[in-house]
Amino acid sequence: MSQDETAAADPQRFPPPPLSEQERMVEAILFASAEPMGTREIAARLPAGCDVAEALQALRGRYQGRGVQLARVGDAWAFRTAADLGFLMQESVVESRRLSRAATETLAIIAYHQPVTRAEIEEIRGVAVSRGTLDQLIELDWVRIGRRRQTPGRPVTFVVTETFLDHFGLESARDLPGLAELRAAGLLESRPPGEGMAPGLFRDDDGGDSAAMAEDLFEDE
Amino acid sequence: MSQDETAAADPQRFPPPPLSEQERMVEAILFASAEPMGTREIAARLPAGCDVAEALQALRGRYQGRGVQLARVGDAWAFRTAADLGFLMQESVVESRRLSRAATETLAIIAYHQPVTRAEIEEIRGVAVSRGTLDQLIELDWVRIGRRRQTPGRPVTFVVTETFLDHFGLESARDLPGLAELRAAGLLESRPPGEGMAPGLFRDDDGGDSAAMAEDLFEDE
Amino acid sequence: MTKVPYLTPVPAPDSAPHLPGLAPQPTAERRAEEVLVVDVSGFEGPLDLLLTLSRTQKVDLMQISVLELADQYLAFVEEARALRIELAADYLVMAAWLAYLKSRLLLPPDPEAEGPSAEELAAHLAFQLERLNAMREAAARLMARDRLGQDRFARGAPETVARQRQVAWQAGLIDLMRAYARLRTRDEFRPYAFDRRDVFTMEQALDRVRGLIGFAGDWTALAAFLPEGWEADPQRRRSATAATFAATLELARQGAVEIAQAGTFAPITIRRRPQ
Repeated sequence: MSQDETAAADPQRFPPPPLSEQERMVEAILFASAEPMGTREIAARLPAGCDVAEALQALRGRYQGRGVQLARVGDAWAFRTAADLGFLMQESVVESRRLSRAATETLAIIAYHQPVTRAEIEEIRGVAVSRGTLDQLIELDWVRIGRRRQTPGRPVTFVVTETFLDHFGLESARDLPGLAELRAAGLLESRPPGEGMAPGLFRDDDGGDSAAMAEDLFEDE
Repeated sequence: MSQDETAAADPQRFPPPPLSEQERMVEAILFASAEPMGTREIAARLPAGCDVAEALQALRGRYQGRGVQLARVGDAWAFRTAADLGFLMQESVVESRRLSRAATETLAIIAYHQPVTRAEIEEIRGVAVSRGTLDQLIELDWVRIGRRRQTPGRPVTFVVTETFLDHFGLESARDLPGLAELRAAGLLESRPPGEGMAPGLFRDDDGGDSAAMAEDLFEDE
Repeated sequence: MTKVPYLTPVPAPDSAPHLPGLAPQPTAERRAEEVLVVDVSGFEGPLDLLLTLSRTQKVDLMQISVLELADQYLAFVEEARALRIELAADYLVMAAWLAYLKSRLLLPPDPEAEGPSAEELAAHLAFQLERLNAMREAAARLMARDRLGQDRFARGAPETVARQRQVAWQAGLIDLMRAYARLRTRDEFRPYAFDRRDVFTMEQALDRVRGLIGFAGDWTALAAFLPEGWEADPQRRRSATAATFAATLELARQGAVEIAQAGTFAPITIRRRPQ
């Protein structure tokens, strides 16, 4: 650990607090924040030499089965109430604008196929992405712009965000429900398993693109 | 307790959950509440027959010595960071303010056209860029000074920073969608809000210059 | 007969209820009422419609009969046409493609043919339907999860110790992109206003042509009626030509003039209608 080295190199420095104390500190920091906090962010608040990962592990165990749980959100952590107690908080429910069917489908396609281009979303849904769908998802901070695809035209890709993971209670995009089954069934590919080239069947503009789709999956994670 | 009476008076009612479950419930309710809550208020959320006072007592004991404490605030209860850990929370005071329109526009121009000189920003915005706007963006560490342009006067150029990319969830400034893409993805309103204009009025001049623009972008970097 | 689901003809929204005892309606009005509007808006494109139709087969999507599906779809489109319903172009494109696929599936395979076989095309269609269906189910599962703010809650009173004040300037990606788009398209969005000086209105043209037509007993080129001083500047010439032509059409409708043109793009000539 670089922190240990630093601590060793600097005899003036205080030794890090005991793990139980580190755990208390991480608990206090995460309790105070409504947003998930990254391990690096947490470490920056702690005295030098602390082992955030270990403290988090201990803390998570401590809250196992409690009314409040320590949840992992991508590379970040947050306390959230246990899902089975949601009925007690009915008064705090934030009335969210109901997403249209087009928006939920688009969101699912981005989550399961990410990084995905607009043309690929349209190919899967069989209709053009309507105005307002993508910007609604971006505004909710559930979707962001990923790397451009390295294919002709260099189209923009879309990926899901940490806020998305937090909202849907997912530790990472790999934990999407049914992801493994969908992949095994070949349904995250651009063409049926075993099919030779059926070029440009319903694809008019970016044939080459979709082949890259499956390979790219979650690459930038 | 009036709840006990009610429960007793109504033999049809379910028995209250075990105390450990009541404790979980109170924990979740207090965690999610924006305000300290009185016992009566808490009881109103719990299933009939719960003993709030006892659940609170048990919960308080559980948090004894932790980083977070169950604190009594007048007649009400709330979770609070342990007093000795207050120093960890000092940095968390952030007041968020929306960036001004001038700053947003200037930032957008720098992101899309970097490296860009001040004169170029002014040409695109059609108004002079105030010193304060650029200073603010530089202070935020969203913009920095790039290489001097090799043209007469050798003006300084402005570019966006890593911090900018981080904040806006971009992998690189090249991933920003061009005008044609913004429009195709429905991210660009075809008319300013509130102004009645035939839809698709400007659709046809879509391709030409905006496509070329996206291509040109960043080429001189 | 194939059952056609969801084809629900509804009368045009603004057609008034037919009240008994009133004078018979003019034919045009009656015909307008007969035009039916079909609620295909419930479908999100041909693929969605196909998916719905495929459900009537009550089999696993993997075992779907594409031939039967093509029949169902074509029947749907036929029905829509019989009811004089206008379907969006992409529905018709799909119909044409399915008709083609159907013929290929029924005919013996042509050994000379290049590209994917009919079976491959059918398999691809079945795959697309299955994939869309899978994404739809994934969306439903996603939405049914324990969601933040609905089933799981964040700390209701995040603690802020007001000692070190720090301002976080907020700006989202959408703000940034919109700001840029606003700047780059500012000219496009300028409210449409034109310079009246360079516009010759149809009323002006009508007045002018009415006044001059009395002299035009013989075929006279339309260009001769253009007002003076409007020929040089292209923009003014276009406006004057358009207005004058519109005015002559109006006068022809009133029976005051006749219009003739020898061929496509040939000069347009007009004359006073012989009494």
